[in-house]
Formats: sequence, structure tokens, C-alpha cells
Amino acid sequence: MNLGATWAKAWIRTSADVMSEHRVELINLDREIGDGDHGENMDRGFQAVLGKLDDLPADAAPGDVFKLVATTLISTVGGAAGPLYGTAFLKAAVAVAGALELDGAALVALLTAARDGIVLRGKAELGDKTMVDAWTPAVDAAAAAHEAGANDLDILIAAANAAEAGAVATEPWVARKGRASYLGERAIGHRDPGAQSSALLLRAAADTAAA
Amino acid sequence: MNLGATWAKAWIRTSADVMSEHRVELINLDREIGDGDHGENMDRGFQAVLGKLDDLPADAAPGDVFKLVATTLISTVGGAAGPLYGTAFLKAAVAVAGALELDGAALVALLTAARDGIVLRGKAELGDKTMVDAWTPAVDAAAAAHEAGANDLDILIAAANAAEAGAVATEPWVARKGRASYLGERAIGHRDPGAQSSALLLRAAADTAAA
Amino acid sequence: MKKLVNDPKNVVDEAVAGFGAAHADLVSVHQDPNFIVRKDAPVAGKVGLVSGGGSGHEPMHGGFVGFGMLDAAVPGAVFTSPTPDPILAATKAVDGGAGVLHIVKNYTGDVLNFETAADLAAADGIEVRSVLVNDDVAVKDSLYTAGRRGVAGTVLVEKIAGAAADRGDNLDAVATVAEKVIARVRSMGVALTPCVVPHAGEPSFTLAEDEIEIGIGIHGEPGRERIRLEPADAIVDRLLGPILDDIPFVSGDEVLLMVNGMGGTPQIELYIVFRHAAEVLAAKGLTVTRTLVGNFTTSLEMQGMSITVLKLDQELTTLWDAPVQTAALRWGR
Amino acid sequence: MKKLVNDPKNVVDEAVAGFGAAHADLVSVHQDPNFIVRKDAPVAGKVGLVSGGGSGHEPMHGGFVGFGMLDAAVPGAVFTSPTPDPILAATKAVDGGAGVLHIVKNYTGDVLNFETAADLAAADGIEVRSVLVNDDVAVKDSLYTAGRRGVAGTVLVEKIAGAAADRGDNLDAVATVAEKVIARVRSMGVALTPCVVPHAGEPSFTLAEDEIEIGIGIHGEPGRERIRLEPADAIVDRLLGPILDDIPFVSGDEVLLMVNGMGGTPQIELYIVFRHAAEVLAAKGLTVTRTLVGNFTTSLEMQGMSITVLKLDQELTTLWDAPVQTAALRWGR
Ligand SMILES: Nc1ncnc2c1ncn2[C@@H]1O[C@H](COP(=O)(O)OP(=O)(O)O)[C@@H](O)[C@H]1O
Ligand SMILES: Nc1ncnc2c1ncn2[C@@H]1O[C@H](COP(=O)(O)OP(=O)(O)O)[C@@H](O)[C@H]1O
Ligand SMILES: [Mg+2]
Ligand SMILES: [Mg+2]
Ligand SMILES: [Mg+2]
Ligand SMILES: [Mg+2]
Repeated sequence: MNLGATWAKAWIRTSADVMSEHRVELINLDREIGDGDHGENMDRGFQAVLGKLDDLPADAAPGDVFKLVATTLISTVGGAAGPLYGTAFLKAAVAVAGALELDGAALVALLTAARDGIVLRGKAELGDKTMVDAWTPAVDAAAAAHEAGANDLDILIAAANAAEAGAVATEPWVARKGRASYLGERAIGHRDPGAQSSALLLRAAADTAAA
Repeated sequence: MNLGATWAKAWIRTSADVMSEHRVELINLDREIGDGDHGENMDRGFQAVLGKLDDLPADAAPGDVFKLVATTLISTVGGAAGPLYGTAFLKAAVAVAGALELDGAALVALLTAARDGIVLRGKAELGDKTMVDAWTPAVDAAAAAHEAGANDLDILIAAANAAEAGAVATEPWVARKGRASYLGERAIGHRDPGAQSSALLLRAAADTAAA
Repeated sequence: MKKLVNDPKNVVDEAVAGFGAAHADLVSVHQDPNFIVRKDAPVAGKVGLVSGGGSGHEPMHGGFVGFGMLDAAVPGAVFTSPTPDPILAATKAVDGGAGVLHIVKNYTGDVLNFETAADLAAADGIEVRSVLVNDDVAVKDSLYTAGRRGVAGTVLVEKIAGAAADRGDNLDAVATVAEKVIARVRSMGVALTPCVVPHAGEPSFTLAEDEIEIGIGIHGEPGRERIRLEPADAIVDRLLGPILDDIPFVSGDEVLLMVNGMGGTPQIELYIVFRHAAEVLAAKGLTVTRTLVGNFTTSLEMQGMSITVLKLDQELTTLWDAPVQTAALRWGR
Repeated sequence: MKKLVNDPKNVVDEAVAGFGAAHADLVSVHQDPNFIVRKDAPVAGKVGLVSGGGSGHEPMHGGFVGFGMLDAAVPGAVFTSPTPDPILAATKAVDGGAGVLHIVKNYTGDVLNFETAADLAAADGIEVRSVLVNDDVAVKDSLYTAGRRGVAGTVLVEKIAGAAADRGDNLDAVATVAEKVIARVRSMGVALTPCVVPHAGEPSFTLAEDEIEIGIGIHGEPGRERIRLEPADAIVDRLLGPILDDIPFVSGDEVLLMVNGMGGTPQIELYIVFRHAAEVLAAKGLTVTRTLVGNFTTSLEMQGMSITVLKLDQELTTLWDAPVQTAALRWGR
């Protein structure tokens, strides 16, 4: 699939399905080292987005889709994840503003802007055991794939793979941001829920591009 | 043993031990159809009596012992059992006032007065599933044994046996007095805790007389 | 059993001591025997109000001692009526010469022990009247039971009678208004979980993960009926039915609606219950003009709640609104 | 999971509606988005106070809306910070022209959502200041954590800042007194049982029959340390140690001592805790001049409690004593 508005909407629709499907898994991860709401938050947010996607004008660009996602997540998710994902999509929307179809460079710019937005709001560094630990490897892998001449789909697959690996990599760590940081050593052995939802989101991006 | 003050005190001391030993059993009976405090109440009360028995003058009569038991139970047991047992011992004390040693007739008078005291305070009838269902058979058995010419010990054994049978007999009944009456049909199958503690008390009377 | 206690035998003594330390501006606490009196007791010329009963129902009754409500509260052992001694001592401590009203919940133990204390007080020349609260419609008031139990409606009796006493009503008048509240108040409760008496160490009954008890009392005693867990609104309907049938309440009545937590239920659930209860009353044409939501008459850590409805009139509303200054109920000063 | 709820998705909406119905004399409730404001909001010329956060901590914050305390409370989903929209709407609803103070508990989600709302309000020409409450000494305030959490001390910040606003202090002054309370208040908590978030349906952690969690927060999150159950007094010692070391409090200080139930703990246990906590403070030479005991900052039905100590001075004591008229805290009117 070309990476135009149709793909952007499909990505978001698939993400909504994925968040519903993985709601309990994300809740359980968050019960272990947080407060047990992450799956509920993501599901609520993406369901709200789903209800609004059809209101977009027919000529909406991908950036318009992401802007709608941003404002809807900000106004429905709450918690830490709401502002963080909201800012990510807002910055992503700005990064690809105007483009009707995204090429590899735009994809990398989109992912980079999203990650930068999360870091801007949350001030987390790599290794703090947050969603940044999924996004930064994803950005790096996407950039490397693009540089190596990969096509759009492969860039997204590289990003999704790296995000998944990044989420898994958070397991042995102590957390330094978010609720899990209160736990000290007891966070060890548990995957960060936000890193996991980030990996799900990026996998959805690749899956819809492959369709 | 002759049924003088020494016996009266021994009876009460043994009762204190028995209530401690059966504390959990009585609590459990009361958890089933009451509020789970009967064993605690009886134990607290008889332990308090124990602490005061030695203060009795050397020439105290059985009636004095029972009066002390009455006032102490009234002021330490609380709940339904406190006033009921308290009144029982108070009326028993009056019934045998002055006597230094109890004969068969006095024993029957004592038991009758105790039972009447309980009925006076609690207004329960036979079959209401209360301690009366232990006391009334005990009184009847004691009277019958006395009439048949039994000795003191055998009168007490007859009373204890009848009280135990009476307590067991409460099991299939619906209650019409006390907390168990709130349960309606659901009280069926459970022994009344107060009938059980009454049986324990009367068994202690017989056991100490046998010693 | 996990509880924030030291020796289970000292639970009541320590809690009463802590209560006294925490509310020294409102009450004085006497220990051995335990009772709690208004800081300014006895109030000369005022009818004294004494209530009491087993502990484990906090804030009832100690939390209701103070201006405009009780003069004294007498806590027994957990779920065990106090003995006559502390009731007598409290009665004497609050007698301001105008007599004392005993507000007694209708349980055999409470009735007998307060009765004895009242006799002893009378022998000491104190005029004592007693009222028996029996608002629990879960238990049929018949010859074949010990009668209906006193539950959360007791709080309303204490508040309203307390206001009457503090405005200067005499003993007869205070007893009369207390009886009036008793005649017009009905309650019924539900338990989601049992509670554990500290000295027993085990729950008084067990409920499966999908079961609830309808018609429980406040002593961790089993209720009348065990059913499968239902949505909150359905449970509310189950409790309100018998309550509204009992008096009966009629369209146009003004009522006070109380939703009382049993101790372990989050407030968020009590308000969910309140919302639907108010809807049901409105649908019956009743106007909820006064409200009370919270933990007032509890059963230790039991999860569950009771609903209480009081039929108001001008007098009762005025007395309800009168200032009250206690640890658990406070307004107007 | 047994709860008095209907559809778990509607828990907050229904509870907020019930709260509004129960306390219509004190507050107005707006739904979709949910926020609760003082009946007389906006109060012209008065600094508006807004707090909020995830639901499940009731009575915090809705129970503290009213004269002398908050102008608005913004409840999020259970244990989830509200989004900026309702915070913004509440901020606008209480702006009486003197600016608005946001009282924010220090959690990433709360901080970020209130930040966004404050930016949006500023863009609408409303002057907004924010204070971050972070009284929980269980979490070390270091570069390697999200900082200390805001827990029950929040209630004291809201009461005292609310009194300052109602006596006419300007935004700077109200923010300053709020910061002063934050600088002088410390808390720590313990859980005996976990709690169950309605939409999760499972407890956030599990504890064996003889285990307790020391240093829990208020979101059903695990604490810092799991130990064997101990007598209440020993647990109190464990919590008070870090609290008293942190500021530090010194002999001669006057303090407010708060014992806060986590939602499922019987009051009788809270007073047992209070008793020993007061003893310990006295032994350190601290004078407990003000007290607060009850469920104020809860974690749904969690059994446990937290202890909060605030170092008072004349100003804070005066503001604490000032009249307050809310659903959960009320005196002086
Ligand atoms: N400062 C931060 N920077 C980046 N991500 C963060 C930060 N704080 C929290 N997160 C992410 O947010 C996730 C938790 O989201 P969620 O459970 O929805 O919110 P809350 O923690 O408010 O309950 C964490 O797993 C983590 O990935
Ligand atoms: N009206 C009554 N007459 C006689 N016995 C009664 C009456 N009411 C209760 N009892 C007895 O009291 C026992 C309960 O005592 P206890 O548990 O100590 O008091 P409470 O019921 O106040 O908790 C019952 O098992 C029953 O035998
Ligand atoms: Mg979370
Ligand atoms: Mg009992
Ligand atoms: Mg009892
Ligand atoms: Mg959360």
C-alpha cells in the first residue's frame, strides 16, 4: 500500500483493534509495575479516534489524520500515556504536514518527530524503562533501513522489529521515569507497558503497509 | 465431694477452664448463627470471676460464691449471655442463701431458680433455640432424679446429661429468640451456642462433684 | 486475618484511647470502664443522651458524641453489648438534672444490659427513659423473632433527638421525637464480603466470589438470603422495595436518603448506589430533601452498604438541620 | 471482583452524578466532561482552586469542593489523570478574575495533563499557577525516579490554600502558602490488602495472608518493601521514622497528625494507629495540636493507612481552623 491518507487511516484503525485485543495484556503489564490502567487508557483513546476518523474530509492528508489522532488521544486517554502519545502524533503531524503521500525520508521524519515529542514532554532518556525505549531503537532502525535503500514497507518493518526488541529489552531494567520508578529494584523482570503499546502501534503501521 | 463452698468454687474454677478450652468452639457456633463472640464473652467473664474467687471470705457459703459469679458475669460479659447467666446465678444465690451445704432439694431449687431467672430476663420458651433448651431439660432431669432418690452427684449428672441432650436437640430448629432468630430457616442445622455453654457449665458442676 | 491491631484483647481500649486523643476538643474519654462523654458533660438542665453497643460499628456511637447529638457513648467489646457498669457510669456522667434518654438498638444483649443500667440509675435517683431502634426491615418484626434490629437508622435517631435535647426539650419531648423518628425510618443492607472479629480471627460467614448476602445486620451475622452478584442498580432495587413497602411511604413525602457504607466499601460505590436510590425514590414521587452518604454504621471491614429512608416533616427537618459538632457529623458550627 | 457497580465503564460518571445529587447544596456537577464546582462558582475576585486526578481516591478531590477549600475538582478515570479538557473547563468555570491555582499531585500523568490545561487556560487569558504536592517519603526524591508522589498531604494543602483564597489572598499569596504546606508535610503508607480497579478486574498486586506492603502509593501500585504482618504499633514506627527524619521535625514543633484510611480499613484500627502515632510524636517532643482521622485519600477498597505529619506555625494553624464547608471536611459553618 502507498503511504497516503488511506494507509494512515488503516494504521490507526488497526491500532484501535490491536489495543482492544491487547487491552488485558497491557493492563496486566501495568498492574505489575504501574497502576493497571494502561490497556484501558489506550483502548479508550483509540476507540475514540475510531469514532472520529470518518469525519475527516475526503481530501485529508496523513498529517491531518495524525493531528486528529493527537487531539483525540490528548482529550480521551489521560494519565501519562495520553499527553505522551498525543504529543508524539502532534509532532508527527507537523513533520509530514502537507504531504499527501509519505516516502522513506518522510517516514523517518515522522518517527523521529514522534519520538522527539515524547522526549520533549516526558524528559525520559534511553534506558529509563519507558516508551522511549521502544521508539528510539525504532527511529534508529528506520533511519538505517532508509539509508540502506529499503522501501517504505521494510522501513516500517525494521522500526516495528526494533520497537519490539526495545520493549523486551526493558524487562531487566530498573525504571527511572513514570510510576515504575517508585518500585526501585522491584521493577526488574517486568516489561514496560508503554514500550509494549508502542511496539504494538508500530507493528500495526507495518502490517497495514503490507496489506 | 460434699456440695459446700469448696465445691461451689471448684465448679466455677472448672467452668473457667472449660470456657477457655471451648472458647473457639463456642465462637464458631456463634459465628454460624450469631455474631461470633459467645466463646470470647464466656471466657472473659469466667476469667474475671477466677480473679475474684480468692477475695471471698473464708466462711463464704455457696450462695456467696454464686452471688459473686452473678455480679462479675453481669459486669464483664455483656451481650445477651452476660445478663442471662448473671441473672441465673443471682437467682440461684438467692435460692440457696444461707445454706452451707446443698442437699438434693437445694440442688433442684438452685437449678430451677437459675432457669427461671433466664426465662424472666430473656422471655424465651422451650423450643426457641436458646440456652433455656439446655436448662429446662436439666431442671426436669434433676427433679426427677431427686424424686427417684438419687444422690447429689447423680442429680448433677442427670442435669448435665439432659443439658447436653438439650443442646444437641436445638440443632434442627429454627430460632425464635436471640440473633439466630434473624436467620429464619438458615439457623437449621446449627447448635445454639448458649445451650452449648450451658451444657458445659452443668457438666463442670457434675465433674467437680465427682472429684 | 490482617488487621492493624496489637493484642486483639486491647482493640477497644486502644481505639477508645486514640479516639480521645484525636478528639480532645470534643470529648472526654473514660477508661475502665470505657465510655466517651461530651467535653462539657454534664450540661445542666439538658436531657442527657446515652447510646452504646458493641464496638466495630465506628463511627457509631463515639463519633456522634458532642454538641447537638449524644452526650455519651458506651462501647462494648467488638460486637458485644457493653455491660451495665459503664452504661450506668456514663448515665451518671451526663445527667444534668433533666433526666437521661437511652437510645438502644434492638438486640437482646443491648436491651438487657441497658435495662439493668437504667434500673440501677433509677435506684440512684436519675430519671431514665429508653427508646428501642428497630429500623431493619430485613427481619420481620414478629412473635417468632427477637424483633427487628437497629441498624443505620440509629444515626438519624441520635442526631434528631440530640438536636431536640440541645434546644431544651424535656425528657418526655426528647423521647417522643426519638420515637417519632423510629416510627418513620427504615433500612436494609447488603454484604459483598464478611468481616472478621479480631478475637475470632475468622470471618463470620463466607461468600463465594460471585455471591452477596441480602439483608445482613451490622454484626457480621449472615443475612436472610444469599444471591448471585448483581449490578448495583438491581441490588438497590432489592433493598428499596422492602423499605418503601414497610411504612408505607407515599407520593409527595419528603424523605432523608442515607446510603451507609459497611466499612470496606469505597465511597465511589456508595455514590453509585445513591444515584440510583435517588432515582427510584423520585420515580415513586418521593422528594429527597436531605441526604447522608458515607460510613456511619459499619461492620468492621465488611464490604457492602445499607440504605435508610426517613420520612421527614417540618419538625424532623428542622432538627436534622440544627447544628451538630461531633467527630463524624458536623455542621452549623 | 465484587463491587457495587453497574457497567465498569460508567463507574466514574455514575459516581459523579450521585455525588452531585447527594450534595446539591454544596456543589454543581458537570458531566461530559466531568468536573465538580462549588455551588457559587465563580466567586468574583477570589483566587480559584482546582485540583483533580484519577478517581478511586474519594473523598479526594470532589469531597473537598466548597467554601474554604477547592473551587473545582476534576475526576479522571479510575487511577488515571484527567485529560486537559475537563481541567480547562473547570479552570474557566472557577475563574473569578483573580487567577486560578492548580494543586497537582506529582505523578507524570497529572503533571502533563494539568500543564497542558494551564497552557490552554493561559492562552484564554486566565492566569494559572501550579503547585506540585509530593509528600510521600516512601519514594526517594532523586534524579532516578519521577520524584516523590503526592498522597494524603494533598488534603492539607487543599484545606489551607483554600482558606487563604477564601480570606482574600491573591494568587501569589495562595500559591506561596500552598508551597509552604508542601515544604512542611510528609506522609507514608502501608497496605494490608491490594485494591481492584473496576476495569482491570484483578488486584494490582497480591499479598499473602501474613504479608503487608510498606510504602505504597495511592493507586494500588506495589510499595517499596514487603514484610511480615506486625503489630500496629511496630508498623506505625516504620512509617513515622522516615517521615520524621525527612524534614526533620524537631522537639518543640507543633504538628498536625493525620491518620488516613486507604478505604477498606475500619475506623477502630485507624484510632489504634493514631494512639501510638501520637505517643511517638510526644516522645520526640512534638506537640500534636491539630488532628485528622478518617478516609480522606483512599485507594478504592484497599485495607491500610497512611500517616501524615505537617509542621504547623501560627499562620497554618489559623488557616487550618478557618471555616470549611465541603462534603468531606466541614467545620465552622
Ligand atoms: N516521563 C516519561 N517519559 C516517557 N514515557 C513515560 C514517562 N512516564 C511514563 N511513561 C510511559 O507511560 C506508561 C504508562 O502509561 P499509563 O499507564 O497509561 O499512565 P499512568 O502511568 O499515568 O497510569 C509507562 O509504561 C511508560 O512507558
Ligand atoms: N431471649 C433469650 N433467652 C434466652 N437465651 C437467649 C436469649 N437471647 C439469646 N440467648 C442466648 O444467648 C446466646 C448468645 O450469647 P452471646 O453470643 O454471648 O450474646 P450476643 O447474642 O449478644 O452476641 C444464644 O446462643 C442464646 O442461647
Ligand atoms: Mg498506568
Ligand atoms: Mg454472640
Ligand atoms: Mg454479641
Ligand atoms: Mg494511571
